[in-house]
Amino acid sequence: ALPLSPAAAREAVRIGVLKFGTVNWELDVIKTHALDKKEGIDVQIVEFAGRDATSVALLAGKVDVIVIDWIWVSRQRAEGSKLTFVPFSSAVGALMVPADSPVRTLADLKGKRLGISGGPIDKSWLLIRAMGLSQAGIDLDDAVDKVFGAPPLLNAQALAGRLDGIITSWNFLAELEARRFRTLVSVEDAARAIGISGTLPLLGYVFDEGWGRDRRDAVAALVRASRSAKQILAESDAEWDRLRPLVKPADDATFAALKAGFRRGVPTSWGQAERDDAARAYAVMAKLGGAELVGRSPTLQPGVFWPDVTY
Amino acid sequence: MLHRSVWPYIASIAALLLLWQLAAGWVDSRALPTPMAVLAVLEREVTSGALPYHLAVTLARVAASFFLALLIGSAIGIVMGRSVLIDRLGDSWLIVFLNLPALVTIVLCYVWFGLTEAAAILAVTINKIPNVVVTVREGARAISRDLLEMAQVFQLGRVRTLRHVVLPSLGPFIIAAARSGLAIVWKIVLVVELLGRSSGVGFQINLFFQLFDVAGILAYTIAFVAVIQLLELGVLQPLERRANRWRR
Amino acid sequence: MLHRSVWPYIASIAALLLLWQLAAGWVDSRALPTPMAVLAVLEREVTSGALPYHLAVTLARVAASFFLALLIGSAIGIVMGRSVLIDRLGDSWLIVFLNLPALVTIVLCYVWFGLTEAAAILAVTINKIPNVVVTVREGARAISRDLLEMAQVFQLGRVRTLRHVVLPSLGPFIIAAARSGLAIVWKIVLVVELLGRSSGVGFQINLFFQLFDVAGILAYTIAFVAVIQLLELGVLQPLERRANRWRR
Amino acid sequence: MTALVVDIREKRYPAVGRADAAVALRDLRFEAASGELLCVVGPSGCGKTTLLNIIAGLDRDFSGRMTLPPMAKGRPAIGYVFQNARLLPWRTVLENIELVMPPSEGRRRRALDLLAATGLGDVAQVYPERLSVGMGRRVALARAFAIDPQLLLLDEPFVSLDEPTAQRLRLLLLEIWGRQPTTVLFVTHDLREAILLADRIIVLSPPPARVVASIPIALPRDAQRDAAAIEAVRRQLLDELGDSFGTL
Amino acid sequence: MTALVVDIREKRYPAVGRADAAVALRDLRFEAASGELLCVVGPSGCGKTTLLNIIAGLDRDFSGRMTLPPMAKGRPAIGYVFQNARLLPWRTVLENIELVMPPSEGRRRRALDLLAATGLGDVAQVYPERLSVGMGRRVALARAFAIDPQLLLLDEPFVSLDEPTAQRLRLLLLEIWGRQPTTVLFVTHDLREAILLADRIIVLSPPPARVVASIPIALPRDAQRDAAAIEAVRRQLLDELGDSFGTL
Ligand SMILES: Nc1ncnc2c1ncn2[C@@H]1O[C@H](COP(=O)(O)OP(=O)(O)OP(=O)(O)O)[C@@H](O)[C@H]1O
Ligand SMILES: Nc1ncnc2c1ncn2[C@@H]1O[C@H](COP(=O)(O)OP(=O)(O)OP(=O)(O)O)[C@@H](O)[C@H]1O
Ligand SMILES: [Mg+2]
Ligand SMILES: [Mg+2]
Repeated sequence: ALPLSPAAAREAVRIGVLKFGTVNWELDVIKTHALDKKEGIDVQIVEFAGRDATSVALLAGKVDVIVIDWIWVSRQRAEGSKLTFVPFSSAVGALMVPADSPVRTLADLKGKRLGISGGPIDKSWLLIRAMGLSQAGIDLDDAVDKVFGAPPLLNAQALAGRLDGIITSWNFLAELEARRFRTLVSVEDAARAIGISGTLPLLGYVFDEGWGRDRRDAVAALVRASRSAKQILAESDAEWDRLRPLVKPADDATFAALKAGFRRGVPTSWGQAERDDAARAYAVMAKLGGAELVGRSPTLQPGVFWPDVTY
Repeated sequence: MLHRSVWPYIASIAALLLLWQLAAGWVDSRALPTPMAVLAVLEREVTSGALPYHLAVTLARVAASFFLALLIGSAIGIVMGRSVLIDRLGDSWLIVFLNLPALVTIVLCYVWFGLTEAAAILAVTINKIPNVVVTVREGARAISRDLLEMAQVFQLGRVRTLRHVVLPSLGPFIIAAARSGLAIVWKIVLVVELLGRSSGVGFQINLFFQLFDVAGILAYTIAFVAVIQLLELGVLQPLERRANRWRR
Repeated sequence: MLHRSVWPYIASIAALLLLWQLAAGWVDSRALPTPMAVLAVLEREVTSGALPYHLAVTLARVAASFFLALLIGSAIGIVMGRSVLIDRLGDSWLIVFLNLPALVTIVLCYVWFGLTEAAAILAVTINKIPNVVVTVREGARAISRDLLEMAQVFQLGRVRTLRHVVLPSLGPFIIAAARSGLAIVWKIVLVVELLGRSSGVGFQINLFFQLFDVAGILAYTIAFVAVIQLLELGVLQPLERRANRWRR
Repeated sequence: MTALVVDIREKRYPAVGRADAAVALRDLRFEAASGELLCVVGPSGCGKTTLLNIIAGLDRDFSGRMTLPPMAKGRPAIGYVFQNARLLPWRTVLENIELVMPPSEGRRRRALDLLAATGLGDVAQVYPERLSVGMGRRVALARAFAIDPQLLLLDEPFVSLDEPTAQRLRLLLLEIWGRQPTTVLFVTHDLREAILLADRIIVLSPPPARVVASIPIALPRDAQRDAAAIEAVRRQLLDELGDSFGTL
Repeated sequence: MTALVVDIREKRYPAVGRADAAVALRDLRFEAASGELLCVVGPSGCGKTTLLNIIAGLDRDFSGRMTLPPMAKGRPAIGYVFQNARLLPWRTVLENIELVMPPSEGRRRRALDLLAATGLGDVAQVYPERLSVGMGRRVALARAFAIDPQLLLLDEPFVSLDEPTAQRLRLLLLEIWGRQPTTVLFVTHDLREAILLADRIIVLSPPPARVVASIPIALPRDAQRDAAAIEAVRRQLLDELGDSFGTL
């Protein structure tokens, strides 16, 4: 028998998250139900106040895992940081307009004031641009009056009626949805329009390749724990009620929208087809986003996706 | 006397609150909650213990960086203000460090020294020092030559000249650097906490920002401002009065 | 003369570059690229026209807010420094605005006035004014009573007293406020651009930061610092020398 | 006609730090006729400068009353030669003088004439910190003369000047005084000088100062008062007033 | 024994702004024996203060040479009564004096004694800006005496003092000078004072200053020099030197 107690032997996995972010909901479920212990790891949550803070923390070695998109991972690999990715969520953003807006199609947006969170290299924005190009034949980049800004500010602007449309991530959209905004195009639509499956996970747990190679079991355990947590969240409304203080919704409608959005975003499959989709999407976004987005690598770098995990 | 000196303060704070109430009533938006709403949040956060904890952490960081920056910055400022050669040599470095975005220093400190408390404080200090240098340097340039010559003739030596001639002459400049410095340090600490700490007012404020909870942001801001206000009335102003009592 | 005054600058900038190169070689991390790597990015961004465009936008914002803040802040500072009553009345407001996090002002300005240029400049100006006030107020308190009395006896009147007695006395304080003010304004502009503008160095730096491209961040920083350095050598220092030529 | 009524019950400087309050003047009363040239003498620190400041309107914090005759445009033009020169260090000698003069065609001419008359023709473009003490004093004198004052206050204007220069300036004073009706208050420690110039000498007591004697000088002014006559009056005064005037 | 050799070829102040360069001293040579009391007289602005500054070692920017005898510990202790008082405004009168004295048991006692001797016993705790000009001058005098100087430089120390006070201080100077071998350089415009005090009078020319006469005063010192004797010497000097000393 080993001299170490099982608890001490459990591999610690430090995950850097936004305190009120969606990842933390899942991690909270993992911790509450001791899913990590069941899988033989010890998930340690390190909370931050900004998304950028989590990437600084990963690069400074303060955490082992963060949640971010694979385009970023590819770029970092090209620059020499061998990071790698397993899926977390396929929930994406959308382009929303006020319910009574005359805007019906992308082409109607011409000359309108469009809020875009995340800046000119935001993935949702790039995919919707690609859709505009392929379907309506307009480049939104030239056609609309772009307003880049921080997501909370853009939401406030949209609610104040200062924007004709807004592209932002799904968790910020929930509030708009609850306040009589409608979806003009979702990013899933946009992806499908350029021939990519709508359930492609964009966000994932990201960690250093070397770290993962030394802890293959721990990574696998994390993925299993994550999927168990998603299972619980998909099925149990009671679990959501428990989580409510962490979700901090403005009202019940927003809460419902957030719940639905999360459930919609649970990745269902992660195999070669999805990886090929990703490579194609990357090529499209690389063309639109240019070097600003992808740095020196016009194609998806090999090794971006952690090979061990498929489902 | 106490009565006379405290009265205008109370009046002006009351006016500020009134203005706030009116503005909040007028715009009636989530972006500017009423004083009462903020007070409710303040009470909630104080009772939960969150505010005292985060405030204490932030105050400790502010204090440490502030004193370090003031000490080092004043020393460099005096030397640069009194020696033309060192001033020339150091000036371009000063301008570089003065204009380095806080982001750059903070990220570099974090990446090099890890997400540690020391790195955070170092980052703030590096950010703040150049501002102190610039202010104190102007002061050092303006020191009365008459008095320096007196100190030289009477052979006061470096230490006593510093203590009795240079530092008192710098008084107003150091006070200015300290006052606005405290505010700047606090603002940089907010960024430092946003980028890599899991505690502190900056951490909290940014969380509230994600949720667009302006009441929460204001509650924490007010708590900090209240502490500074107390420091002003209880420490800085008496000190300043003492330091200025020689004035005609 | 030119030779003598420019030489130490060149030497010290060379030393700074050398130190940077050594540090970059030593840590060998993406967090600190070498000067050459940054230069390459700089060249790319200049050729593409992106850097000149964003830099110009940012400089315009910095200039507008800087002059507004300096003007309004000096006026308030002089009044507060010379009138005990107004000082008492205004002091708590000053402390509140001094310590209001940039985030709060920026968010409120954007929310009220929309994501517009005017809102951005207003936010920066409001953020910066209290710092100017604090510095200039100390200067106003330290104005020689002898000279003010002279102005009073000889009935110079308000305007000429301001121009010939008050402003020259404030010289070092205003210079200090301007130098460190320029740097602070630039840093606040970065935040303002980050939160709600679609152009400018802050906007770019934030993009680079999202991608963790430190070379890009440094390239833009250096471009701005170079502009400030030129301003220093070409405008501020000659002005300062002129303003100080009366000194013994 | 009475140009000036001084009736001060008490002038007290408040206590500061460990220093006690000081009563500088008590029950000090005198009047001056329009066009009278009054010399004020009294021991060092007795309150002469305090008295002049009160008359100049710089110090209103006393009990009692002080009245100047109302003039067509407000108060009479007052020329004050302070005990220290109080020149604006950042303005040249010429600028310092022009500054107090009402703007007019011949202003520069008149300022230059006055500088020439005070022996400062060469230093019109010099900044005051580069003058010798005696030269600075003469600039202050020229400045006070430049406004054609109705009331001229002089606080030991001729100390730090060599005898020939002092004598020349005394005559200049008499000339300017004779040209238009100017009431002059002249503080001096030099009894010979007082006798040379005064219509009347006012003798103050040690602090708290009051008037101990008011001595009309009966010497005719048309024939210049000569050394022997002055010496005679001086003897007589010393005999009358005891040795409070010393013996040299 | 020679205490001081002054041999200045030229002392020139550089041109600034629109003011020309000024030659203050040219070919100025004299020596002082150890323990000698030398009075320096000369017209206003001729270069007396410039000369004292050079001797005090404050100004090394001249051509020629100036030597003080080497002492056991470096240069001799120099007491300098500047033409303006140069007291530290933020230190009380007593602190100003104690500051220049080497720390020792009886320091405070001695400082208080000196204050009493200069008639300032009451104002030991007062800040200098609250003194009258004459009182400030006396503090400066007490400070120079307090260090038991080997070389004492006095730049018109007794102006702005009433005759009895000045006379008391002259005697105090003689007493201190007699107590230990002190070389004294005494600048004055008052020929009577010079004759009363001096072993020798050095007369300087108008600028650029050089020595035009060096006149030993033969009056015996033991019997106090009385007014009549002084007046006699003065007549004689005036006859010899022409009217460059005026007539009063
Ligand atoms: N601002 C002040 N605060 C406190 N005390 C003062 C102030 N100014 C003057 N005094 C005191 O008042 C008295 C009179 O001072 P004042 O300057 O009027 O004397 P004075 O007659 O002009 O002397 P002097 O001949 O030396 O110039 C002095 O004892 C001085 O210490
Ligand atoms: N810092 C300076 N820069 C330029 N010129 C100066 C400076 N100091 C003095 N001078 C000039 O040098 C000359 C001599 O000045 P100094 O002060 O030595 O005269 P002084 O004999 O002491 O006169 P006073 O009796 O008036 O005190 C003057 O003409 C003066 O204008
Ligand atoms: Mg006086
Ligand atoms: Mg002099």
